[in-house]
Amino acid sequence: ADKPTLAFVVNGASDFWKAAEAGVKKAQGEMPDYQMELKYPEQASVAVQQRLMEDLVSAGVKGVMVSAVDPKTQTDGLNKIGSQTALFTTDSDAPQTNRVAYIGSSNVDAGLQAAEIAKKAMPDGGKCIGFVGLLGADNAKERIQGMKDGLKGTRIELTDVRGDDIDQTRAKKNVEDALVASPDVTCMVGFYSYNTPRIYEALRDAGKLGQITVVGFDDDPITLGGVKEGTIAATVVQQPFEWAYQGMKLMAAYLKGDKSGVPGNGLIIIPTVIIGKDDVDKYAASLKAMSGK
Amino acid sequence: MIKKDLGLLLLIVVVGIVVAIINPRFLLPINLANTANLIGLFGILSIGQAFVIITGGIELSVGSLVALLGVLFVDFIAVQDMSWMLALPLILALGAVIGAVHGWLITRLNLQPFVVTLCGLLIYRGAARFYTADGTAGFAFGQNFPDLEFLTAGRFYGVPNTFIALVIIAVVMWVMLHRSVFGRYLYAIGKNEEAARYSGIRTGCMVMSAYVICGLLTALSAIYFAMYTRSISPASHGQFYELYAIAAAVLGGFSLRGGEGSIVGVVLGTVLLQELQNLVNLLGIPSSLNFAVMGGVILIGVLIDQQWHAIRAKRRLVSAARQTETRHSNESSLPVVANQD
Amino acid sequence: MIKKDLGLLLLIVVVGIVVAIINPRFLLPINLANTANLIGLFGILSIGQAFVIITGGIELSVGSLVALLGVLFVDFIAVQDMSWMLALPLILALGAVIGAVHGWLITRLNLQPFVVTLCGLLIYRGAARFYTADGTAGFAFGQNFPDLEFLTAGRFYGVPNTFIALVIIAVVMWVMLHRSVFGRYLYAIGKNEEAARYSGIRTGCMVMSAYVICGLLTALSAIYFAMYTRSISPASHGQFYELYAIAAAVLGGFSLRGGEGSIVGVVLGTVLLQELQNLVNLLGIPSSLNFAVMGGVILIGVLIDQQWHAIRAKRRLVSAARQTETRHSNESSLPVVANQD
Amino acid sequence: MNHSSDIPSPDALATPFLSLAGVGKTYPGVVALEGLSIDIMPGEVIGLVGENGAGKSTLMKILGGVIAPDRGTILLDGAELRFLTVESSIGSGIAFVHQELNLFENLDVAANIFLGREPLKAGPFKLVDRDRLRDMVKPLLKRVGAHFSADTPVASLSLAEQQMVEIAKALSINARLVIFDEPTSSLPMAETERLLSIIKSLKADGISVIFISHRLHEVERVADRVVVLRDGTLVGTLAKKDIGHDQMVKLMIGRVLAARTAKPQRSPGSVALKASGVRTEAYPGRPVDLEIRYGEIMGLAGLVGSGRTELARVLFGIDRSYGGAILQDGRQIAVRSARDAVARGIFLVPEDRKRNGILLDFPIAQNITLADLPKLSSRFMLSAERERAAAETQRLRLGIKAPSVSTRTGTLSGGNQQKVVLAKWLSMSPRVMIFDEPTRGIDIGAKNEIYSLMRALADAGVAILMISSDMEEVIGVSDRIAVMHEGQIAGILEEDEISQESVLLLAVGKRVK
Ligand SMILES: Nc1ncnc2c1ncn2[C@@H]1O[C@H](COP(=O)(O)OP(=O)(O)OP(=O)(O)O)[C@@H](O)[C@H]1O
Ligand SMILES: Nc1ncnc2c1ncn2[C@@H]1O[C@H](COP(=O)(O)OP(=O)(O)OP(=O)(O)O)[C@@H](O)[C@H]1O
Ligand SMILES: O[C@@H]1[C@@H](O)[C@H](O)OC[C@H]1O
Ligand SMILES: [Mg+2]
Ligand SMILES: [Mg+2]
Repeated sequence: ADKPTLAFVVNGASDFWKAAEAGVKKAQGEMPDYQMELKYPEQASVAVQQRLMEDLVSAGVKGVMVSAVDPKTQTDGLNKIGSQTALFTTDSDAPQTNRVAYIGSSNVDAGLQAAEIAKKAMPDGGKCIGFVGLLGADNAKERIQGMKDGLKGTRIELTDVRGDDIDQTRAKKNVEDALVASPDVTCMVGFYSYNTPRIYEALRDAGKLGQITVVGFDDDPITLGGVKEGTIAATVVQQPFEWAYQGMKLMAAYLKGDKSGVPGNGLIIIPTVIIGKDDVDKYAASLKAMSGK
Repeated sequence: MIKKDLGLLLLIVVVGIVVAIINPRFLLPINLANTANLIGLFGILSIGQAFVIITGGIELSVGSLVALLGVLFVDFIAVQDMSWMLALPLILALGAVIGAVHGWLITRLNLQPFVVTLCGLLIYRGAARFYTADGTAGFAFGQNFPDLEFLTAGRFYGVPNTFIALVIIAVVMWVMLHRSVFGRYLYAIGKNEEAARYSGIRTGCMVMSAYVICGLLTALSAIYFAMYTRSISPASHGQFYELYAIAAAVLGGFSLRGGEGSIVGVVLGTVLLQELQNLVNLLGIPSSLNFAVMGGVILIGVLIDQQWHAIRAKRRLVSAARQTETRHSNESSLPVVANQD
Repeated sequence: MIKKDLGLLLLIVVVGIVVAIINPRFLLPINLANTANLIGLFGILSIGQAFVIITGGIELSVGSLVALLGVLFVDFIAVQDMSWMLALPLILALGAVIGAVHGWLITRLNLQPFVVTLCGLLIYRGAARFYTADGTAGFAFGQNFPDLEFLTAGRFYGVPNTFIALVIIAVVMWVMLHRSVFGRYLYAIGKNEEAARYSGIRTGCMVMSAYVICGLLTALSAIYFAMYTRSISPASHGQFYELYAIAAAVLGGFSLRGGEGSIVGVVLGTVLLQELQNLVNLLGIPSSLNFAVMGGVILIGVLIDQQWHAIRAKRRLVSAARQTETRHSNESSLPVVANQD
Repeated sequence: MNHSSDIPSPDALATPFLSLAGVGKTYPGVVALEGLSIDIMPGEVIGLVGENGAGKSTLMKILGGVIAPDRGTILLDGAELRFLTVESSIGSGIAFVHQELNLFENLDVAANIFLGREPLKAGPFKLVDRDRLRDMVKPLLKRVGAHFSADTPVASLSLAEQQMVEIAKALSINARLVIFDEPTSSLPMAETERLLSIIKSLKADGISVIFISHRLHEVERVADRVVVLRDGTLVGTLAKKDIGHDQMVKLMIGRVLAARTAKPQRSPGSVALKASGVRTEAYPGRPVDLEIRYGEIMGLAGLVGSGRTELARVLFGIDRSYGGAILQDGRQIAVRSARDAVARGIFLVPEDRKRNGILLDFPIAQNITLADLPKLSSRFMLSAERERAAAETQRLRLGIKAPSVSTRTGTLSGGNQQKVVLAKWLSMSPRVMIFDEPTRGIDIGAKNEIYSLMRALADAGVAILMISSDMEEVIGVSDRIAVMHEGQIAGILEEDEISQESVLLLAVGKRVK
């Protein structure tokens, strides 16, 4: 019964992590001599997440892969976990800690890719407004910064990003209000997985679908539907399934003493991908295959 | 009462004018309609809360219920393929039952409303998250329910149907609270439950009804909210909505001690809160200040109200004193006359 | 009172034994120390809340204050390069001042505690988010404050210093609440404020002190929390902590109507809540159920307490009936004797 | 200013230690006190009487530092007291037993008595010296004749016992002046006697007393001087030799009251309500048997805590009964809630008016109609007109003194508030009416009105049970008297057996021959 346990700790409850859950499951299937689980903190806050990890360590977990809520400043807490288990990071890195490796995307790159989508869809320039859950979160900041960098020198401008604290009602109302407040807006960016579907719905309600360029992140079904329909220009998808699947296998190997999978710089970047109209079907099929549904 | 409501209305209009001057787009029909829509959603929730507050109680589980019932509704029709004509009454009934359980715990087992509904707040959110295994409940792309969508998210001559629903509900509830025997009983219970019981009123039953009404209206607005966002992450959906509802009631003149407040007041309170949210976005105020603006305005509103009352009371006192003083000096000759008798 | 506390202690021990049997790692020193650390953090917060609840008030802004004061503290020492020996008293003073303002609004301007602190909840979180422009306040890599860290996050013979702090504070506050004149006044005010005033107690001053104590203890725990997480995203840091604190007090036998409860009770309430959180994580219960477990246990605890009282009252009644009947039959001869006199 | 003050009193040469000059207080719409002047001599017992709302409590609250006067001066030993607070008033040696009970149910008796004046342990921490506190409380409790101990929680005391705690509290202050504002309003006979002797012993110690009461006979017995207030003005002072019931009444209400011994117009009818072996929560081991007949006023007398209120609460369905049966018109009925009782025409006028009788914040009309709303509404919709009309009828019938039926009930005087409670029930054809201390704190004029109302009801065929601790009232009003002792009916006195002595004997558990 005492199989070594590996835990995948996410930063907050969101459908985004369902793919990672599938990845954990697949890895578990291939490695029955480990116990693998994915853990959601009750809230997206440092204190709650830190407590969860400490309890897991008490419960005897051997390896932790974490999407830290606020990696920059969680250094000490993460080091504490890292000193008692094999610690890996995912989703956003914490390079200053004693973590073994980071496996995930580069959020700055993802922002750059969002800029690519915008440039392609609006060769004559335009005015963008962004929407995001937690304005203060690292991944949000990096994506926004990446996009701004990518848009430098073009006639496209990201003028404002509105936050909603992961309240979907506010997320949608923010889009509605933006349409009123900035009649000249020509493009909208949904930085978090649920922002793009809210943009899609608000535009549909306002009869503006197709008139405003939508740049998306992640692969919410509505987002993918909109891309396929042509009303969303394209979306930048991350690969949480791969993070989890490859990550768990890597961690298991590492604990067995096989450190060959860890690169010298400790970074295993699983690139984000732009999914446009033509790629949707293939991508959706692969999602389905991964989740085993 | 009516004066208080007028004051609130005035505040709403003044704020509206100021915002419209700074950004005239505030008055665009589309903006008004969008805001009216949310007034509808939150207004229904707040009226439910008001019924409980009138009895001197409180219902803290509202936000979690919006999440739980929303998740169930979406799951029933989007995943379980239940007809929405069946799912809708089912969810409403569930809301009523939960309200009844709260009322039962409070009136029969004598638990404190704050405690019961605080536990509800925790339990229902947990249940909602467990139900979706911390995932999201939402519709698939292109999944459509035209009738339901018209009712919940549609417009009628440009007026959102949710707002129309609020108006209808407000009128019905106004009659119920201000013109029916039931409403009178609720006020009596809120003012002095024991005296109400000694007058032969079935106080337990009445208080229970208030919680049932709250559960019912919360369920209705949960459905509306679900159809508005069309996707629900139970970890965060509806979080703090109980505070919105309580804040609307307090702004509208309700006392948390019970026995005070009017339906017009709570609706106006909701209008003000939504106007403020709209203003933050329209005037380009940082989103982070959203809550602070709300808190600040409630505090100022309550303070003005309180000061206004205090000043009026003081003025009454001073004028009373002056009156008696003149009477006093007029009368001062009288005893002399009386003595001469 | 003491019996109630014993019941709670029993519950804590039983739950502990069950968990230890299922997962013996529960009893590992490291796990106990981790849990004790959090008991320290939340316990200090809850004792502060308890002082306010005893007066019949409530302090809802606690969670937001933990965020705001935490942000300021970290910013002062990590960014502004202030000495922590200066920043610490400064933050404590700020907490006290905020408490005093709440107390002032409540006692002098007669605003309801629920309303004042609800506005506080909204305003302080907004302020915290605005201060960091919705970013995070945290220490840079390698930024160390050995003394401060020892005091706030260190251990003494394996016992977390935060827990030691809690014990010291609890003892001081116990004396204050249960043995001093001040505490007695607070109980009196919580039960009947007007009568307390008629007894010559300066009720306004006392209630204000309760809010100041709450502000002070909240500030202290805000510093501890900040040093525990070492990073603060003001949008979510400390969210719902007011509910934790209130729940601990309610579990510990406090009545939200005021005038009831003990320091031992609130500390035990905190212990139980943290034990439950620990249990959810240790037994591999889905985290989504964390809140639900907490809510369920509070509800069950309150119910048992209520039922237990009801049963005891009934039993007392039955035994009283038996006693008086025997006494009666013994006495029945007496009047005859009296008559013969 | 008036004739009686012109007569020099024997003590005229002694200097007053406390004098009030031109003290006045105005509330919005009401002049509670016009400029009032009184001197208080050391060791003097002043009886303060006047109708409800005459301003007695207002005057005392000013002395107690609870409210501030608008005008006038207060001199203590010749020095002016300004900005009197509760603390400074106590500091000046003024002790105050308030009309409304001011106790803390969550604290024990000792804590209540010395609240605000706890003996402290040495040291800077203001810790309560609990042993000393207990020692200080014991003799006080003995002095007021309490049977409960210093560490009894006040929550478990009856109203009368609580009043004893209040008195002990006043005695605990090393006072030069003790103010009793209606201390006997819920004290039964024996305890009242004890209080009167306490007052005498205070006087013997040179302590002054102000004694406010609507029980004029008590005033007559202890007062050295009676001061009469009417509408906030001092209308007369009676020197010791002039003190008499009728003189006081005449000054209070401006006329002499006709004797109020209205006799029943009819002989009692059949048994309306019968308690058969009913057991109450306070005395579950003591079954009560009692019959009340139509057309009679059955008095219910007894000592403090003898269980009368508890019995009334069971009959009215507020408390559950712990055995036995209640029969109406010979048939057993189930009274599980006040609603059941009300539906059967059994009504209760409760002891604690402000808590159980009325809604202070409601207008008069809404209080009057509260129990009868279903009848005054059509399809559960209120009819403001019918409500108003019904309330107005009752207001005129009972002579409730108020500008209109939309006046807030809380602004009425005690007597008029009590009439509002009566009006609530009278509008809906009572069969059995239970009055629990119906004239508690009510002035003599209003008292008489209530007595005649009760008699009129009985004559109209209503069965009446009147619980009262006022000996005069029980004997003067009742047709028969049941006396309770420790939870049981010790005996029932028929009309010809009624006397003060027989009631007292039964009340203390002795048998009447
Ligand atoms: N807080 C208040 N606000 C307004 N009016 C008041 C207030 N307190 C007392 N009054 C009014 O002042 C007048 C005098 O009241 P007071 O209580 O002194 O009468 P009282 O002589 O003690 O009567 P009772 O015999 O009923 O106790 C009454 O008309 C009363 O209604
Ligand atoms: N809340 C209570 N808890 C415990 N005992 C109580 C309570 N209230 C009353 N009692 C007890 O019940 C007994 C009967 O009280 P009850 O009030 O019925 O007496 P009563 O004859 O009406 O006297 P009173 O003159 O005080 O109204 C007393 O012994 C009293 O101490
Ligand atoms: O961290 C997640 C982010 O990467 C995704 O884009 O949106 C949901 C968040 O929880
Ligand atoms: Mg009085
Ligand atoms: Mg009684």
